[in-house]
Amino acid sequence: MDMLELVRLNLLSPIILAFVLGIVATLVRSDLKFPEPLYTALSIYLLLAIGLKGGAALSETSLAALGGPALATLGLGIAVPLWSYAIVRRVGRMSVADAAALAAHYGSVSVVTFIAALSFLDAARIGHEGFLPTLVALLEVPAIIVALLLARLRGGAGRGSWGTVLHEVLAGRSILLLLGGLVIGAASGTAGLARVAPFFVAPFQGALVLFLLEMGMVAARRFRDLRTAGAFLLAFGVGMPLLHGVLGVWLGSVAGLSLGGSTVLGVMAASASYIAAPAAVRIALPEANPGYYLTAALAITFPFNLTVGIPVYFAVAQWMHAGGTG
Amino acid sequence: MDMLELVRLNLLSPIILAFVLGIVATLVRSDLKFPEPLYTALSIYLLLAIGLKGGAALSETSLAALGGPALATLGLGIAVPLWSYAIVRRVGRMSVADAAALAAHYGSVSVVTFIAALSFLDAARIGHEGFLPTLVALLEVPAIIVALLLARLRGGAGRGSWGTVLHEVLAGRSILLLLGGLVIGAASGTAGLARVAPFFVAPFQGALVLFLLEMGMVAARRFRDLRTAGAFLLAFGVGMPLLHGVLGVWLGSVAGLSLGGSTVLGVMAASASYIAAPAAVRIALPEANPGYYLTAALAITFPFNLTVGIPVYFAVAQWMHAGGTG
Amino acid sequence: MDMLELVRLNLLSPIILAFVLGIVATLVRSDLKFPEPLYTALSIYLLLAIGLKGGAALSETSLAALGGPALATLGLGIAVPLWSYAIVRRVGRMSVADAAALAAHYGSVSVVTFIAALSFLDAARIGHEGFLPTLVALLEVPAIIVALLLARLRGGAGRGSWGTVLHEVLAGRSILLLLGGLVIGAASGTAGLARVAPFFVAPFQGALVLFLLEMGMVAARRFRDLRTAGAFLLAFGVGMPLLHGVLGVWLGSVAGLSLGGSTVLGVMAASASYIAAPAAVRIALPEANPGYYLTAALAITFPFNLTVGIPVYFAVAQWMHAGGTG
Amino acid sequence: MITVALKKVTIIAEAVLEPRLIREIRALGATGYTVSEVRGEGSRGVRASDWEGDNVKVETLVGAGTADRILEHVAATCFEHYAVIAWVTDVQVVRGDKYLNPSDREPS
Amino acid sequence: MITVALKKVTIIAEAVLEPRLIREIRALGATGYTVSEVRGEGSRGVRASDWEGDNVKVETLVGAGTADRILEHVAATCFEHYAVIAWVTDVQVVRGDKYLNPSDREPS
Amino acid sequence: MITVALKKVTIIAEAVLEPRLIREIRALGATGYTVSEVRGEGSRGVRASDWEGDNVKVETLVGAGTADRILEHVAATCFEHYAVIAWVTDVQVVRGDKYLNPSDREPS
Ligand SMILES: Nc1ncnc2c1ncn2[C@@H]1O[C@H](COP(=O)(O)O)[C@@H](O)[C@H]1O
Ligand SMILES: Nc1ncnc2c1ncn2[C@@H]1O[C@H](COP(=O)(O)O)[C@@H](O)[C@H]1O
Ligand SMILES: Nc1ncnc2c1ncn2[C@@H]1O[C@H](COP(=O)(O)O)[C@@H](O)[C@H]1O
Ligand code: NA
Ligand code: NA
Ligand code: NA
Repeated sequence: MDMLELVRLNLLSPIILAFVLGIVATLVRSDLKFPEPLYTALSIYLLLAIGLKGGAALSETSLAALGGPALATLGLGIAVPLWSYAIVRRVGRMSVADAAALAAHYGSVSVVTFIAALSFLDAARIGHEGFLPTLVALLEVPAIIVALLLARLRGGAGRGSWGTVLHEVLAGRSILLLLGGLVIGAASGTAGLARVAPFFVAPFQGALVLFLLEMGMVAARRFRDLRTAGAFLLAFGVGMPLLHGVLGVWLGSVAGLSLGGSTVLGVMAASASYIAAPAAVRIALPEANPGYYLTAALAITFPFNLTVGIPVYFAVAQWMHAGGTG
Repeated sequence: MDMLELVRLNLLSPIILAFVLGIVATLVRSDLKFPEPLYTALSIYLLLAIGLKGGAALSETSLAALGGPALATLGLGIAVPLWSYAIVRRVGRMSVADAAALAAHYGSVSVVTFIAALSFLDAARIGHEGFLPTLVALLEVPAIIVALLLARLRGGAGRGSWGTVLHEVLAGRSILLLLGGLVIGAASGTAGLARVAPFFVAPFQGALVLFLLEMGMVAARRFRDLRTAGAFLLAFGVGMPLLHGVLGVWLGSVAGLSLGGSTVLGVMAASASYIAAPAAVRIALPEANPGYYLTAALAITFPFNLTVGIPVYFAVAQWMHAGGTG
Repeated sequence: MDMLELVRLNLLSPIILAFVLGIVATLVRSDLKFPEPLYTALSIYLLLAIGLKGGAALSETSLAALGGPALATLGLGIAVPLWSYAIVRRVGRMSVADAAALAAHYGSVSVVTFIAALSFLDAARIGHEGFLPTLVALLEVPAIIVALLLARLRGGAGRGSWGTVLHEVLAGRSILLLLGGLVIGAASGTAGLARVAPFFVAPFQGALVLFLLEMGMVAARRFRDLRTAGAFLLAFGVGMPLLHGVLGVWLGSVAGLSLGGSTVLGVMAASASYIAAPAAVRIALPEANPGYYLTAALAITFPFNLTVGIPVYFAVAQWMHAGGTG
Repeated sequence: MITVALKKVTIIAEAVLEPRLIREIRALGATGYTVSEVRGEGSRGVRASDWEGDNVKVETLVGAGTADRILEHVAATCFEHYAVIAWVTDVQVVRGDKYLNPSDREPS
Repeated sequence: MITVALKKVTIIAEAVLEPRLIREIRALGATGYTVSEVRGEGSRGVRASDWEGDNVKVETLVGAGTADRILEHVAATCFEHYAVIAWVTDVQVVRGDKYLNPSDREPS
Repeated sequence: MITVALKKVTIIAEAVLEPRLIREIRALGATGYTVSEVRGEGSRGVRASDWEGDNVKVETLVGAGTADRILEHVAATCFEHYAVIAWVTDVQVVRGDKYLNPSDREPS
């Protein structure tokens, strides 16, 4: 498949169209509102489902196969925030707190973007390693800690003991559900997963449609902040994912991941967290402006990855894997 | 199948029984309460699901086949509110605002009644055109606009610029989700639908059971208003659906719809809106009494159509289609 | 299968692991919170689903087969609160109100424990009678009435006319949904159930995972009350289920239930209500301390039955059925 | 704007008490009430139920006499065994006389 | 703690009115508002819709002049046809001057 | 009805602050608190998160001294970086003395 066909395939998938519908709903000021409990219920469901599937796959994976990719993931989690911080400080000329905040978001990972990548691969009938959700759990936390450390070292962090902050990140609901799902999936194995599959596996894509409808509304509500965000943030929000996406794909290939797996690692690196990171940053770095970090992660990078990024990283992966299935 | 058998088949379906259970719950003053977010979640789900299915069907329909039925539907949407208004004014001797309000409700369509009709046909193993949800989208809006126009012309409309009112109707969540679903379904086609079918298609009937349980409770809470509603409203709430149902079935047959399709157009015409219309009317016609229009739509016409109306319109359609499957 | 293998099979099932995850979430003070509407939605779903399945089975059961087990169940519902009351008064030396409250809880039944037992049997591939949910409906109410009567006779009941109390119990949402589901299931039969099965049957186990995650959090929030509960309550919360479990299994076998059915009757007898009973007791016996009855039912007996009790009662049933499938 | 001085009685209580409280405050002369779901903690560690959506806040605008009767009643019947807190605030109500019942009107 | 005496205007209304109320109170000079979902009963038996999440409570902290304008406006445009109740409470607000608009500042 | 005059401190803040606020107001002497979910808009366009259930309203009934300490603390630690508004209302509380802590009792 050529690039355009890939983009088309992606754009016409129900989940992307639902995301667009959510944007439209906000732009036409529809009275459509997602009750907050529905949003929370869907996010609990998605995180747990991803964990369960990954865990069941893990129960059949040799730890050896996991080693390389896990190291690559941890490396990304530590290195990405370092240069992200430097770029925001030097090029963007933003404050220490804002730079650290952006570094935390772009070094961590967006679970929904990850899921969208799996969904894209499924539609294109490209296989991938079952243990990838484990990598998500590995990538979520380190960047946040590195970025907050950076802020402390540079004198930009105002409040919160390390204990509070670590607790916030490690006991946060997204890590808890993802890890919890992984453990449950690994412990109860594929037989256990089979029993809950009609709830956690089969309807997953459809539930994702609802979730992305809401995500579209949330992202669109941030669009008006784009005006004040400035050119640097726009460039950052598109440029960093491209950089990290290619890097992630490359690292994945080197670490022995398949075509699909490398694509996903690229997507993970390219994505910016908007669940774990914002909560931690808001508590530990209150002087950082959410108008920058949330807007960049949610209104720029997330839609970019969802629509254009995922097929691009896949094309890069195809190219690196020297003609994969294309 | 004869009439009685049809009614029995309908009354013993899980969704109708759930509706009755909801009524019972209210009458025995049970502490069963549907959390509002659950109601909203279910209605988002039902509207989107109907749209997606209709859209996927649309992607395989020639526009020619849609033309006749679409015209018939639009015709109903414009004509029904005109005579409904006249009847309420002349026979019912109600105020301009109340007449226009009732006209808006009975000219528009109840999505849940529509869904119940599809469900009835499924149980009776009668096929129907896949594009019917498109007709629902077409029928929802015109009557509301015609009725509000009538009220303005007769000096009965108090408040709200046309802009606000049109916006309320066109960007209202039921139209947005229905149309949005249609577009997503049409764009992603049957392949796209297949991916989300385990969420939006297979569990649909069951979700409807939950929804009708809540509808039963809501309708029953209006029952005490029936005493003050008076004989005219009772007659109107049963007579209009019968009139519109037969008319709809006939128009559908003339426009080339199948036995199932004509039945559904009859049900659509017979049904009274209680989502889009009440919201618009409450804003644009505050002097109209919700104790009349909501009670008629919800506590009289909705239960009537659900239990007796649907099989009756089907029997009429069988008769018109000269011995259909009976 | 030997005892240890049974316990292991049970402990590694996704629902038990989810319960443990919920406990962990509370203990590490995670910010994971279940929105209250999600909890309510899941409990409506589970009760209705259980009722529907039981009702459909009932439509194919001869009343004769139901007679013995129904009598056994009613007997448990009347006798269990009597001796529970006596034990709490004599051995525990608690007040009349507290004794009656505990009697109401342990004489009634926990629907979730019942469901977990069915799930255990499914995993172990042991069949059971389809009408068991009917027995749950029979067991839920009598004990509450007996216990409140006891309290009145002993002068311990403060408030609430009998009318209010009976209404609270009989029109409570758990009885209404269970009975309602049974009637709908029985009236629409297996054909009706088949239409809603992709919603109410297939995803059931998965929905249960979510529910038990929340139950784990709720139970763990009560753990700190354990310190004040004292040794008697601990012994009561473990001893009574064992006693009632063995008794229930035995009664079930005598009444002609299968290996699976006897196990389930044992689990029902062993379980302590924490939905219907607490609500009724709080209204009718305000002087009873929820720190005793809720803590015992929720933080002691429920986890005990879920993890250890169910396999134990099954082993007892195997032994009584003289070598069953083991 | 001409307003009427009324009392706003606020009662926060376990959700299980809601139907009873509403019945009783209406019987004591309130012409209406507003309820919302809240959660909280106080002196009582134990809670009646973890499922009843925690606490409810019941607010009612009434005349001074009715306010007094409601508070007396709540204090007498709820404080001992239930988790309840109740207070009064002075408020100025638009078209406030429609929320007064006859007994409130006389004394003033 | 130095606080500023302001008025808290509370409006409880059918949910369908929310967008309009918010638009109008901002136009009348409120610098902010807070909304929550409530339910209730009053003199009006009938309700506009059973789906709109019942009622909303809109609260806004404003100067006395703005409070008056808001109440006048609500009384004039909402009371006849909608289920609405509105009142004012005296409050002491931290850094309260930032919630005053110019018109409120002048008279004091 | 004999009631005690207390202060009701109301704080509306981003939901992310809830655990911290509750910890701190208890440490400053409040014997209890009530929380509800609200949403709103103020001077700050940007919001910390669109997922945290918007804002929370924290209410606590306390003596005048405690009220002052809480407001001082909130003003000093939250106003600069967070979306927060806080105010005090005079209320009459049934059995109000149980909500006073020793420091509130002395001065009176
Ligand atoms: N000082 C207080 N301020 C605000 N709300 C309180 C206070 N004390 C108790 N409450 C509320 O009243 C409920 C019952 O309190 P209690 O009876 O003290 O356990 C709590 O759950 C809180 O919602
Ligand atoms: N006396 C009252 N006290 C508190 N809230 C009231 C009172 N009367 C009315 N309400 C609220 O205002 C809404 C509309 O009242 P009404 O216009 O009287 O039907 C009700 O649904 C209640 O939420
Ligand atoms: N004048 C006001 N009246 C009522 N609530 C307000 C007002 N201003 C701000 N708020 C509330 O306080 C929150 C934070 O306000 P701000 O810090 O001004 O953005 C808002 O989201 C509102 O919920
Ligand atoms: Na990343
Ligand atoms: Na119609
Ligand atoms: Na029992």
